Amino acid sequence: MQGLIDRLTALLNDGTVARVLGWKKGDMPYNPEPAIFNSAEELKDFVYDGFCGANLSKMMIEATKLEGKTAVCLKPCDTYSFNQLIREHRVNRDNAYIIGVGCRGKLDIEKIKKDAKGITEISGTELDGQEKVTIKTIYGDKEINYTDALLGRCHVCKGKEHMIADETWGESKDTADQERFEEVQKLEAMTAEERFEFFKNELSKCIRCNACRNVCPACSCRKCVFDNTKFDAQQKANVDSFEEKMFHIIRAFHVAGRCTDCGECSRVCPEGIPLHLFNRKFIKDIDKYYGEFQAGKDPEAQSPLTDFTFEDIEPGERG
Amino acid sequence: MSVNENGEFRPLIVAFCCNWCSYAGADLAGSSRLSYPADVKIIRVPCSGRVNPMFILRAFERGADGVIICGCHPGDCHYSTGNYYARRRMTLLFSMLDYIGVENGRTRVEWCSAAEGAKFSKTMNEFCEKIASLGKNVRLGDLRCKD
Amino acid sequence: MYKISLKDLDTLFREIAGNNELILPVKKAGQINFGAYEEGVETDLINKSVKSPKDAFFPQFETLYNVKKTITPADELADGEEAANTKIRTKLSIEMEGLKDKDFVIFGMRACDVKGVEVLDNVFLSDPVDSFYKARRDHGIIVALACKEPEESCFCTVFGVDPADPTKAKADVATWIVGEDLYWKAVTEKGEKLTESVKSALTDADEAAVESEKANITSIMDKLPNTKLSLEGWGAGKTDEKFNSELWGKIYNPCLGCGTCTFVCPTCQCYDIKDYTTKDGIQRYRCWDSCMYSDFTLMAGGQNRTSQLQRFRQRFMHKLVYYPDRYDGMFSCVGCGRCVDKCPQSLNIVKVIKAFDKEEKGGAV
Amino acid sequence: MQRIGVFVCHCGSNIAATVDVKKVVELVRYEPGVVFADDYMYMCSEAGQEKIIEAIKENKLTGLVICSCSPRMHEKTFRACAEKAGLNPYMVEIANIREQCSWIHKDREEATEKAVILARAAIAKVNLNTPLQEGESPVIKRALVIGGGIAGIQTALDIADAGYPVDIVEREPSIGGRMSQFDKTFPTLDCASCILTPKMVEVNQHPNITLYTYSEVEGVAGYVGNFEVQIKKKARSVDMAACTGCGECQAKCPLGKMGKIPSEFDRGLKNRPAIYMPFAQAVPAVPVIDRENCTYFKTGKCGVCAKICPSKAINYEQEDEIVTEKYGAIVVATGFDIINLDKYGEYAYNESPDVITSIELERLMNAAGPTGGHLERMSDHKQPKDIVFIQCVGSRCDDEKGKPYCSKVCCMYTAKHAMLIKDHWPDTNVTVFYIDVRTPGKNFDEFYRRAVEQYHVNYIKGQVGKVIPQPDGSLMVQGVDLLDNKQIMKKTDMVVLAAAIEPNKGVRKIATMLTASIDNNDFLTEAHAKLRPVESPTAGIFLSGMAQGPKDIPETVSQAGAAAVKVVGLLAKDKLKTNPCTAKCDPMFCNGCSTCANVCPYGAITYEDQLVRGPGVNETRRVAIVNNALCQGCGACTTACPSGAMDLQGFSNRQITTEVDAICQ
Repeated sequence: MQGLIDRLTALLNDGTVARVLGWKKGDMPYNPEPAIFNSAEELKDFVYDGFCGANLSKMMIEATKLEGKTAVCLKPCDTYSFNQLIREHRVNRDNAYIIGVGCRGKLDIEKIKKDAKGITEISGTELDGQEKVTIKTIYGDKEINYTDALLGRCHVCKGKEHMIADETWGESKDTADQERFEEVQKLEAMTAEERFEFFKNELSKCIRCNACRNVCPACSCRKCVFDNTKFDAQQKANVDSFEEKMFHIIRAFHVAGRCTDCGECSRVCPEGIPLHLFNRKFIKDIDKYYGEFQAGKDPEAQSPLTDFTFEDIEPGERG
Repeated sequence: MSVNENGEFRPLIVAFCCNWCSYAGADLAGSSRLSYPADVKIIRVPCSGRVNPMFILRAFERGADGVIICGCHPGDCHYSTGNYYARRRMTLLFSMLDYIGVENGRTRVEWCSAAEGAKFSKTMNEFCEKIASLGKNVRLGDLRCKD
Repeated sequence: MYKISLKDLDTLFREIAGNNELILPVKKAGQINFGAYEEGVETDLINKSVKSPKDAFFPQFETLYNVKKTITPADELADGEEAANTKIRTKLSIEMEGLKDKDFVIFGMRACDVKGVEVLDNVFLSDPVDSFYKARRDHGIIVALACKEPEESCFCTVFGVDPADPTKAKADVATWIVGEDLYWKAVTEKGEKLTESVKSALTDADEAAVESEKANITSIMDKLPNTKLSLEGWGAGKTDEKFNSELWGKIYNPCLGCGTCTFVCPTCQCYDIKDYTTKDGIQRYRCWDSCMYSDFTLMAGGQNRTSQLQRFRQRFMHKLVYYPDRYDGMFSCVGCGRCVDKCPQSLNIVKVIKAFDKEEKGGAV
Repeated sequence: MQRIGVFVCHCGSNIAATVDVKKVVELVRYEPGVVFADDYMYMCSEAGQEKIIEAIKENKLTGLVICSCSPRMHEKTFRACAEKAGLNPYMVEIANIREQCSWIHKDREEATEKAVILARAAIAKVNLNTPLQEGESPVIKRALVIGGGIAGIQTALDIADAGYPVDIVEREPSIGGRMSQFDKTFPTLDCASCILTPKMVEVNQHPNITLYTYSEVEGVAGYVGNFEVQIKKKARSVDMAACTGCGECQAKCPLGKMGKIPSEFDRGLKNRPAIYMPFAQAVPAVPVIDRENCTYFKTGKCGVCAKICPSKAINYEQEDEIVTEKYGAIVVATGFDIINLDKYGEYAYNESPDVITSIELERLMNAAGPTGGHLERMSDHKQPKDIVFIQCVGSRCDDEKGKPYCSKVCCMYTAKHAMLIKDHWPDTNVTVFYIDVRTPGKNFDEFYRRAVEQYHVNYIKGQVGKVIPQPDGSLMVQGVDLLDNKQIMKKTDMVVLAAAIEPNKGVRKIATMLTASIDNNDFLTEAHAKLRPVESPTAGIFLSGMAQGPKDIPETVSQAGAAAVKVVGLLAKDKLKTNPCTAKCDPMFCNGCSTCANVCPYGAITYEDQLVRGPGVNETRRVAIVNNALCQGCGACTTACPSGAMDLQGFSNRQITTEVDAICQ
């Protein structure tokens, strides 16, 4: 990590960049927050470890509006989001200096907390850290395999390549050990009643906090249609019925063909709703009906929903 | 949805028809006196590409039991490409509705030209039958839309 | 003081649910939230619920009243009334939504959550009284539970809450988990009445066992990182000083503007009132709102708070300055730590307090 | 708040017989915004319109809902009526309670209930209507005719004579089309080329007409009054200005003698050289080099034509050229072809050279044709003594093999052929197998009766099941005589098939480029089958000739003239009113993401950096700008826009959702 800080300091000092967008040490061992560092002095609080799961590309929408370049630390999967934002003219590439930071998968604190309460210290989560993470708590010490504490999304890692970067730092690891569409397929194999029960159960937890939407790099609308008075779609009723479904279906639909499957929605959901299952279903369908497509891989590629062929499948047909 | 005095279920069906082909097809069905159930209520839109998935979900939310989108045949769109986009959008939306456990068949897309009054009527008759067999839409309705 | 074996808790719940509606921490789809008791439901009395139990008194969504439009049939018109005159024939009637009129029990609230209800009381029970809230408060019986395993995000002691002794909070019944038993102590008259109705499931117990548990909890709290938080500089009368601080500009940035902190919070009390059009009128309902949302208190002209910085500041100023200003210095944070756990960007009230503390002590932030 | 007037039409008994009109009036009165409701026998009549105007003035109405027939019928009428009373015409909505209600429902109660709901939806929508202003766009005073057959020629001549410049794009090296292949025409038996050739020459010499032969339409952009068309002039390899049309090159082309390249014009009955004019009277009289077959282009050797050309007109280096031209109107006159007969193996068309199509017979009987006008069998060049004509080959067909429609001209040309054969070679035995003989048209039935009565052509009502080539070179025709109810086995020398007509294959591509709709059989669709038969539903596109449906020459010429008049009517205007129901972007919500531009079929959306100011906003943003003249109001952009920044005037998101709500309540 010191190497990264040194490099960032150099970039700030030689004027290549005016500021750095990265992560700042939290007040607990596992809660670093995304932050902007304006000086080498401020960088002393910079941190990059297994808990830096946040995808910083969306914050670049505002950061690249500022004077001068902003250096941003992007993990391989974050770079897909950044490319997609370039495609949609939402970030100014010229004002961005991308450090492709290495990644060996990011940790899910909820998984760690499952059997570790009262945490006081966690070690071994750095990029070059150990296979095992050691957790000290007031109730006793614990140990967990790094790979067992990974975020769900890391099990379907898109690979260790950065899709865009001005320079890279650190080694990456492809942490995929699951079939990307396994969960979707499992649901598809259920009966309609079972699927309905599953989603009802999950979505009944939704508290309409909008964290999924606000963190999503594809949900980059200046004002969401659900906040748009002109559309008359504003709702925050949370009546344990249709509202959440409508919100989540439309949200997934709006990002269909644009969602890079970064998994931020599921990571931030306070109720642990597997929201990526909506997006991944669309991705699976798009792949199947219109040919494989990975949003953010190529900023020039036409999104499948703004494209067509004469021979497209008819709605309702199951290929 | 309503239930008539015989206790028979009468579905509420919203049909989005593009102005150029299917709305004209509906007119032709009318002038040819080719009947279909009064359960079908048509909303005129310029093009099937104008149909936002939000309109469809809104209809279900407010109590519709079935939603059908009619447009020009692929290749015949008055605006040349609108129905191609509609086709992709609806393919994905319908698949999603199926995925979250909504009964297959509550939604449908049919391409119907201005000359196909008979097809329009036949389609609506079939769709009404289908929805009647599926019964009331409970999975997509807002609980506040009770009768 | 009574007790019941943890193994037999279901008997107790069934007993309570037999007489009253029972709300308790339920684990559903992997998450703990307060919910209605049902046969076979999975409960969790050790871990913190995602949302606070404030829904029991102040639900996220509730109907206030319905407006219905009726039209007088032409043949029922009085003499001289013209059939074409739509005005005289249209009648609007308002149907109030019924108030809560049955007792219900909310089991497993923590001391912080009970303190949260106190915060809500100040707002909703002072003039003008919120009749919906009051009816729920009148009929709600709070069975509080001492914290078995406080977590590192907990900092209730900072706000004078004693997680070890719910009798100090405004609970009707206080309970503790000690060993394999749940200890039960009625605190109020309502609590006595409830105890009476479930007595068959309980056995007499000695208070001593609870004392050691209390000491144990207190010592755990002592070890937790956030319980030493200093509230110096916050509270009534600090509006100008804090509002104008430049520090807000430095710390708000990662805030997503989502409502997670607001909606998991036991003390946030803001709501929005909206209309839903029905077949023959409208349904007026209220639902929680969040000061973090861009359309919070949005006026036709596009105001009020237009930037996330302003919204971010509002939330913490409200908790730590405006509320104390209004209610005798009482903070409207109870230190439950839910926002600390759930903020997607790892921002939270603790970090805010620490940042100000550090700055005031001269350190860089 | 709007002040809405609702007017419910009885349409005589068309609506009132099934819908309780009075009850509808009674119920809609209470809808939000409604201040006036009334019914009338015929709302569209002058008296009905007067009633509306009066009500607008008296009640200070700001919006109208007319419950009547389809908006496709009278929306314009009622908008004009509103305008007369000083109301913006776009404050009018129609509830279609005739075509979509009274005409299809029998139960009075049910129909009334539905009429009320449809009215309610329209009222809810009008509540959100805003006055819209029509824009104006200039008209480019030049027309394009696609296709240089008799339809295109006549249309172009009529437009040109009216004083407007017109361009003809013809795919083949010469104009003339199918008619130039014909021998005689029915029912007067004029020589086809005698009447066509002067017109072709006139086209070539007309100062207002520009010819693009051996050219194709490559791309079309724009809209009525302002089309921009790309025309590909295929490389002719001959300098049109230099060539004198002497024909030396054709005569000397070594491939001409080798007989390897079948002549398209002679339907393969004759061969042609690699450099060729399709026929002697070709216009322009300039040959083209068929590069696919030319030895020079294949091997780089030969070059005979260039060597012998006295005017040095041969240019092997010539390249395809794209010409971009602007037009106010476009006429599609792409004509027809006959169907491929591969599926009709029973008639042995592919097996025997003596089974031919009618159009091949035209060539065989044409004095300028492959046999110099001598009717002979292609197998042994002997004159046939017995000829069988088979009608409806692929026409009026129920199955997938053929076409469902009647090709319309076959009965008449077969009578013509039979008569001409009997006239030239009276001892020839001519038999016609037919399903029905259809002769509606001036002097048509008289013509057919002459064939039967005067020339004794043997007409048999019945179909032919099989044609079997015999070892002796003759053909065995197996058929039925339905009138005598007997099987027929007939030996003959030649069989002529009246193959079904179909639209030219290229029309599909052209229709897509023009966004003109085509029907299931690829014929272009009219804006209205009866009332607007020469216009496409797409504004500015007109139809001429067989591209719209089967028709004979007199009909084609009449339609060509009609299309020309429509074009002239359009070009005579200086400006056109544009549809105000266009998309509009709200810069406060726009992300500038370009998604809308990606789906816009008209290229109407561009982006601009704009200073956006509002509560808490003061910055320069990349936002979408809609060009109102280009936008046609399809709304594809509005659905693609995730934030709802893009909306469609007249069909706004809120208007449609409110209709949904009104229907679903």
